[in-house]
Amino acid sequence: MTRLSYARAVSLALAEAMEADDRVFVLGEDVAHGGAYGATVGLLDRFGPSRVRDTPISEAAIVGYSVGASLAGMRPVAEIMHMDFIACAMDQVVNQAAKVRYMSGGKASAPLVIRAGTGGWLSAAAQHSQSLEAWFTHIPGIKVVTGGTPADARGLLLAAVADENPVLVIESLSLYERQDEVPDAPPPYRLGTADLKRRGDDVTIVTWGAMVPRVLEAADVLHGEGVGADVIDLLTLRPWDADAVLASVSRTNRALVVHQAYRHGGFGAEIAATIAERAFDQLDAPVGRVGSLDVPVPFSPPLEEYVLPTAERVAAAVRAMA
Amino acid sequence: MTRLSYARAVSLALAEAMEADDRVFVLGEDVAHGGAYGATVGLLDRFGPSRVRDTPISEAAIVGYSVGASLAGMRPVAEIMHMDFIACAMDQVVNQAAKVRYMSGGKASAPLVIRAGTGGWLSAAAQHSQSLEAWFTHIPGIKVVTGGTPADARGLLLAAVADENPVLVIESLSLYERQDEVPDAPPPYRLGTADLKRRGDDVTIVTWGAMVPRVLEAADVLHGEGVGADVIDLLTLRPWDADAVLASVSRTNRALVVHQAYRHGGFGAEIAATIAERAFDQLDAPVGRVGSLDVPVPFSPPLEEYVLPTAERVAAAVRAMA
Amino acid sequence: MPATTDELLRMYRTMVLIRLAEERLVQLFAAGEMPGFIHSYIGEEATAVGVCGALRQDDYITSTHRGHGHIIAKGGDLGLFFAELYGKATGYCRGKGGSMHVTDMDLGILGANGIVGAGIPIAAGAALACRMRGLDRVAVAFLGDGATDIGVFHEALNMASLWEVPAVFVCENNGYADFMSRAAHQRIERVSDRAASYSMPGVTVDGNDVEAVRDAATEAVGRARGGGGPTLLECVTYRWRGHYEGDPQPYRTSDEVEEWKRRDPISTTEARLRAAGALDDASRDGVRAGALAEIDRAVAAAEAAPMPSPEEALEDVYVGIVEVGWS
Amino acid sequence: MPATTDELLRMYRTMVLIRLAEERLVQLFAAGEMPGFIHSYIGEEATAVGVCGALRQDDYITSTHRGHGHIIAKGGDLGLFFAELYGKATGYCRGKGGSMHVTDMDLGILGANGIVGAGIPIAAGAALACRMRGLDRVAVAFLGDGATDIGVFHEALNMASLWEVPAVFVCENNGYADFMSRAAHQRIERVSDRAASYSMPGVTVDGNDVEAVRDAATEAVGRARGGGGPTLLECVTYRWRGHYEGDPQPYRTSDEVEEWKRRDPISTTEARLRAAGALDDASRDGVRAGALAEIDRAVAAAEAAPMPSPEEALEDVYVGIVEVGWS
Ligand SMILES: Cc1ncc(C[n+]2csc(CCOP(=O)(O)OP(=O)(O)O)c2C)c(N)n1
Ligand SMILES: Cc1ncc(C[n+]2csc(CCOP(=O)(O)OP(=O)(O)O)c2C)c(N)n1
Ligand SMILES: [Mg+2]
Ligand SMILES: [Mg+2]
Repeated sequence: MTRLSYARAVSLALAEAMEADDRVFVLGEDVAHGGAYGATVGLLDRFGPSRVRDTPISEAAIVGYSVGASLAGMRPVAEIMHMDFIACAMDQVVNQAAKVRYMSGGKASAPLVIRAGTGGWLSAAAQHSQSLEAWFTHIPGIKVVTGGTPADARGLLLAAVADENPVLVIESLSLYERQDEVPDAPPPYRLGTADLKRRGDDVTIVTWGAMVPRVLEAADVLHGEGVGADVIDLLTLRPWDADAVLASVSRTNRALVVHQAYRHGGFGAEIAATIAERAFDQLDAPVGRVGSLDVPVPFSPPLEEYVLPTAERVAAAVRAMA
Repeated sequence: MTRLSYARAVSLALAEAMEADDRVFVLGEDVAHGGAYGATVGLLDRFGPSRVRDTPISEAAIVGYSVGASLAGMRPVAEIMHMDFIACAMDQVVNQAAKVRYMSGGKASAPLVIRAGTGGWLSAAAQHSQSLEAWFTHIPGIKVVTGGTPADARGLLLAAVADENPVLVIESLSLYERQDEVPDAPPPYRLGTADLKRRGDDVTIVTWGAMVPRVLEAADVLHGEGVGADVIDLLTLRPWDADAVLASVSRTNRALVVHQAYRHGGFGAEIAATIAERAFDQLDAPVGRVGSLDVPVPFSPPLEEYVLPTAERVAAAVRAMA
Repeated sequence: MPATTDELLRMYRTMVLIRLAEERLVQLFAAGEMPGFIHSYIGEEATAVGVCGALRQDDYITSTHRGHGHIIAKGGDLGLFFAELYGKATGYCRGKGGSMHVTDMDLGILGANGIVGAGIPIAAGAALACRMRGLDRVAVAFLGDGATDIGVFHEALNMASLWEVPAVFVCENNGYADFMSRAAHQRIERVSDRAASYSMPGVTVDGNDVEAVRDAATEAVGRARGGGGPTLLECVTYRWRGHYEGDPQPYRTSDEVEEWKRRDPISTTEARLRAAGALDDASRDGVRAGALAEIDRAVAAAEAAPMPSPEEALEDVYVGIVEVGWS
Repeated sequence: MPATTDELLRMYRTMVLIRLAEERLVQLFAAGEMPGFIHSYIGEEATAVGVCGALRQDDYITSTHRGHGHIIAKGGDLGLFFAELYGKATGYCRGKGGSMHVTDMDLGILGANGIVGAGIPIAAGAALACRMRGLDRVAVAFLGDGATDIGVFHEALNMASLWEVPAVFVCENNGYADFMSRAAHQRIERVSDRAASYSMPGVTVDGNDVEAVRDAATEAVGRARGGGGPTLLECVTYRWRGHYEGDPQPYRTSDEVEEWKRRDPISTTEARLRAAGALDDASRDGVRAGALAEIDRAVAAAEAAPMPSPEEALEDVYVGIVEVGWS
């Protein structure tokens, strides 16, 4: 075990992946300089400029080159500095990477990884704070993963690089400096498998990404109040582990979905609708959802703090279900 | 009343809007030539090249110019030929148009309209057949509307142009040739208000766009089987008329949401989750959802027919809820 | 190195094959046999054939919505091709792609594209991969004049020049983007002038002259293969038919079309071969008959082939996952 | 028409105001008073001031992430500006926008932008609107050298040339895009050479010479206003500080920075004014003291102003709708 920050866990995974497989290379704005948020520190020195490529400000081409390189035998790992900027590359992500295999009848595949720094609590306002996973969980052909701890960030990224499909890896910028234990040997992660982060019998809380530590905090508080929560960290959002969620709900009979993204139309809606449909007879209360308010993310800290979900609001939502 | 095709109803609305307000102009690929699917036929002759502007193949600039022109006092109506191509303009739609008002603290607003030809049943394969409304219903700051009949297409488009906010108008390409009655005088449409297209007491079917005629067909069949369906055409997807839906469900105690988009992570999930949450005690059965299968839209007709939802599948889903 | 007569003859044969295959497609489409859209390549054959004449089988291409010529010129299998356009299970893409998505990884055909311009960074990325893998392959992106207006064209060429990837960007300037003439969508004399924005060589060539195309492509491909970086190669040509089959074409005169038909790339080549004594009426008829026979076989096989069964729609989304269908 | 001494003096004052306001911001940021990111404009003052010196109040601009200089040069209110950067309720955007989104519709400031290049089509669209409305206003898009690599730059300029919109695209070439030197992100001698791709005039000027910028901008603005279409105007300058406050800048040498500091746009202007007898030590000190007093007032007011109440977050999403908050 070593204590590493989330950002350092990401660079560790990148180095491990590049070490293990010559075909892996990274590209993106400033990645050769360590990345705007430090996730690629040390890679240039270790792997050289051919495999650690700074790009112009050209998100569509960053992803487009990755598609082409993956079709031609490489394993690109592209960095999108803020997930909001992926809006500039949507065609390449959704209409190309996610569809090339299908459109070709299985002839081609594009094993590429896109890493996107995501989310708020940066006082960076509406164009630098969004969690847009719902755009991609809606799209067949791409996988979506996100870790809420350094260890998960590392394990998922390694699994994403090893996967034969395009994978979007969402990294929470607000967690980048957070330190935690990371095992020495990279443990195997299976995409599509959720992780039960905490066990409790009264409610199932399904969450991911930046909300994981906040939900665990809320679960602590609830525990003190005599309410036990299963905290399921989905880890993979597409395909998501419905079995794990439903198994838990069949025990707790209550469910809450929590994500940082706008609550309205967020991926939580899919999970809530699925639980409500498939666990219909088991539910003692409506499935709750906590996410950002239905407004763009504002700049000023008190506004942003109000708009984004907090541990307190998660706890309050659980209490309201009692 | 006049009988008009959906496409002709759209060009009628455009002409009415341009006639009523000098600030309204249209831009997009081939719009001066009547549009790739004929929705802007006649406008060039009537309003001239300054107000009917062919553009290069530049979706991001089409929307970006619309944002700028709307900020500076015009009322642009941009055409995106196939909704799939809006992927090329996502930044301008989502990070600019939808956010400029908020980021400016209410100082600026962008009253623009984006019309997007949408959906499958064209044998046009995975990049020309998607219904991507869920990308936009997730984003605060933009409105989203879609009509399933010529009359609604016209009324909604007029209301969209008159609205002070950016509005995405989704038009179903598979309905373009469909003819139906259109009233002579444009009736007032209020964005955010759903339309009860058919009344029945056994189940509430919530739908929109290309599925409206298909759902009505299913409702006919069900009626013959003794099952009465409320068919609610949402018309506006953002903000959506939850009150109308919940009022209906409180009467029918059963609900099904139907859309052409991929079922997984579609906007139907938001509606289903909302019903399941807010009508928890009233539901006699889980809220059902029918949408496209979780695969890209294939080219070959038997494949496409299998993947997209049909009237028959809607009827089957209702029967399964009994 | 100019083309030998043998090469020219080979290119001629391919052009004829494309032309006749396209003519057959047009007929089949008009007869309602083909689902979806068809964008005809007729009139532009010299570009695809000249460019592919400069390529090896292991070189890569990305094609466009108007891609049939590229596929055939790169060596595509006519049977798989027709079957795909019919939406048959035996087609190149098992019926999932259709006209706009033909893919053949064995021939380096990384797919056509329904999104204008989207294949440009994909080809460039493949070129980058070749360089990183130490392979001396090159990648060609075919693109239309209209595609040179879309953002990703600019991004891709800027990055290509920066990284000196072994790519050739072949712009088929056929004078129109949809219904818009070139003057209506860009104000620039030569498309190839845009190369200067990236300090990249920009070359314009008569896209109806298969030898000229082949020579210019050979130079650009050679430069790319040798590490000399990318080229923007503009081939000036013309599409004889509408943007899509069924396009009423009010936006141009039949005089203009006739004028270009007089510059038919196939007749031009035929004349040269005749002058060189490499073609006469009989051998010309033989070439056509051979092509027609191949097309007949392909069409017959395609017609006889089964449609995919609905559940096949559930495959090929992911490696390792089959989706759930309607129960 | 070259600038009069009076105009030069006015521009000098504005440059000094920008410099001192930015210096204050840097201090406040270092002291932890400012939320978010700050991208300093120090060293580039002549570009904003020279360009805005050629504009009328009713002309439009779109600004960038490095936009403070544009706002002040266009006449922005320093009090509203500082209050916004503090995230206060009294700020330009009620605390919702911050450093990257200052907007003042009365001054034609259509907003800054957190997305590189996104303001380019927005300015061009505003220019189109002016023309359609029969107003003789122009619109300026400020953009960095890095922004000339992103797709929408290309799309916007192509369309601008086609439609002859009254826009000026002002590229502030400060030698870097984030940590990447210009040679690392584009292979082209002058940014303005990219104008040729659109048959648009491309002009390069010393961006640290406020008179030269003002003259070139006057010409471009005059052309636009008179119906002569758009211009790409490159102003070559340099950012003295890091990409953002806190950037350790391993990617460049302090020699390089010092070299550029010797070409300080403010000192240059000062020297010219002194030579023209329009400035001496006393009046120079007066200019600085005046600017500092204005800044002091603005900062004091901003500090004293209230933070927005949380529920204000629910307003300004739509015209006519207030969102629902946490219950
Ligand atoms: C991003 C995008 N926008 C619009 C379209 C619709 N469209 C298909 S082909 C075409 C014209 C392409 O013109 P050009 O690149 O010159 O190719 P050509 O058809 O002339 O071969 C357009 C606008 C599209 N497929 N993709
Ligand atoms: C689309 C997009 N990609 C990346 C970024 C991150 N980013 C912010 S500023 C910047 C560099 C911009 O360089 P340039 O345009 O030269 O402006 P400068 O900072 O030098 O003034 C980058 C990459 C962004 N904001 N938007
Ligand atoms: Mg063309
Ligand atoms: Mg710069």
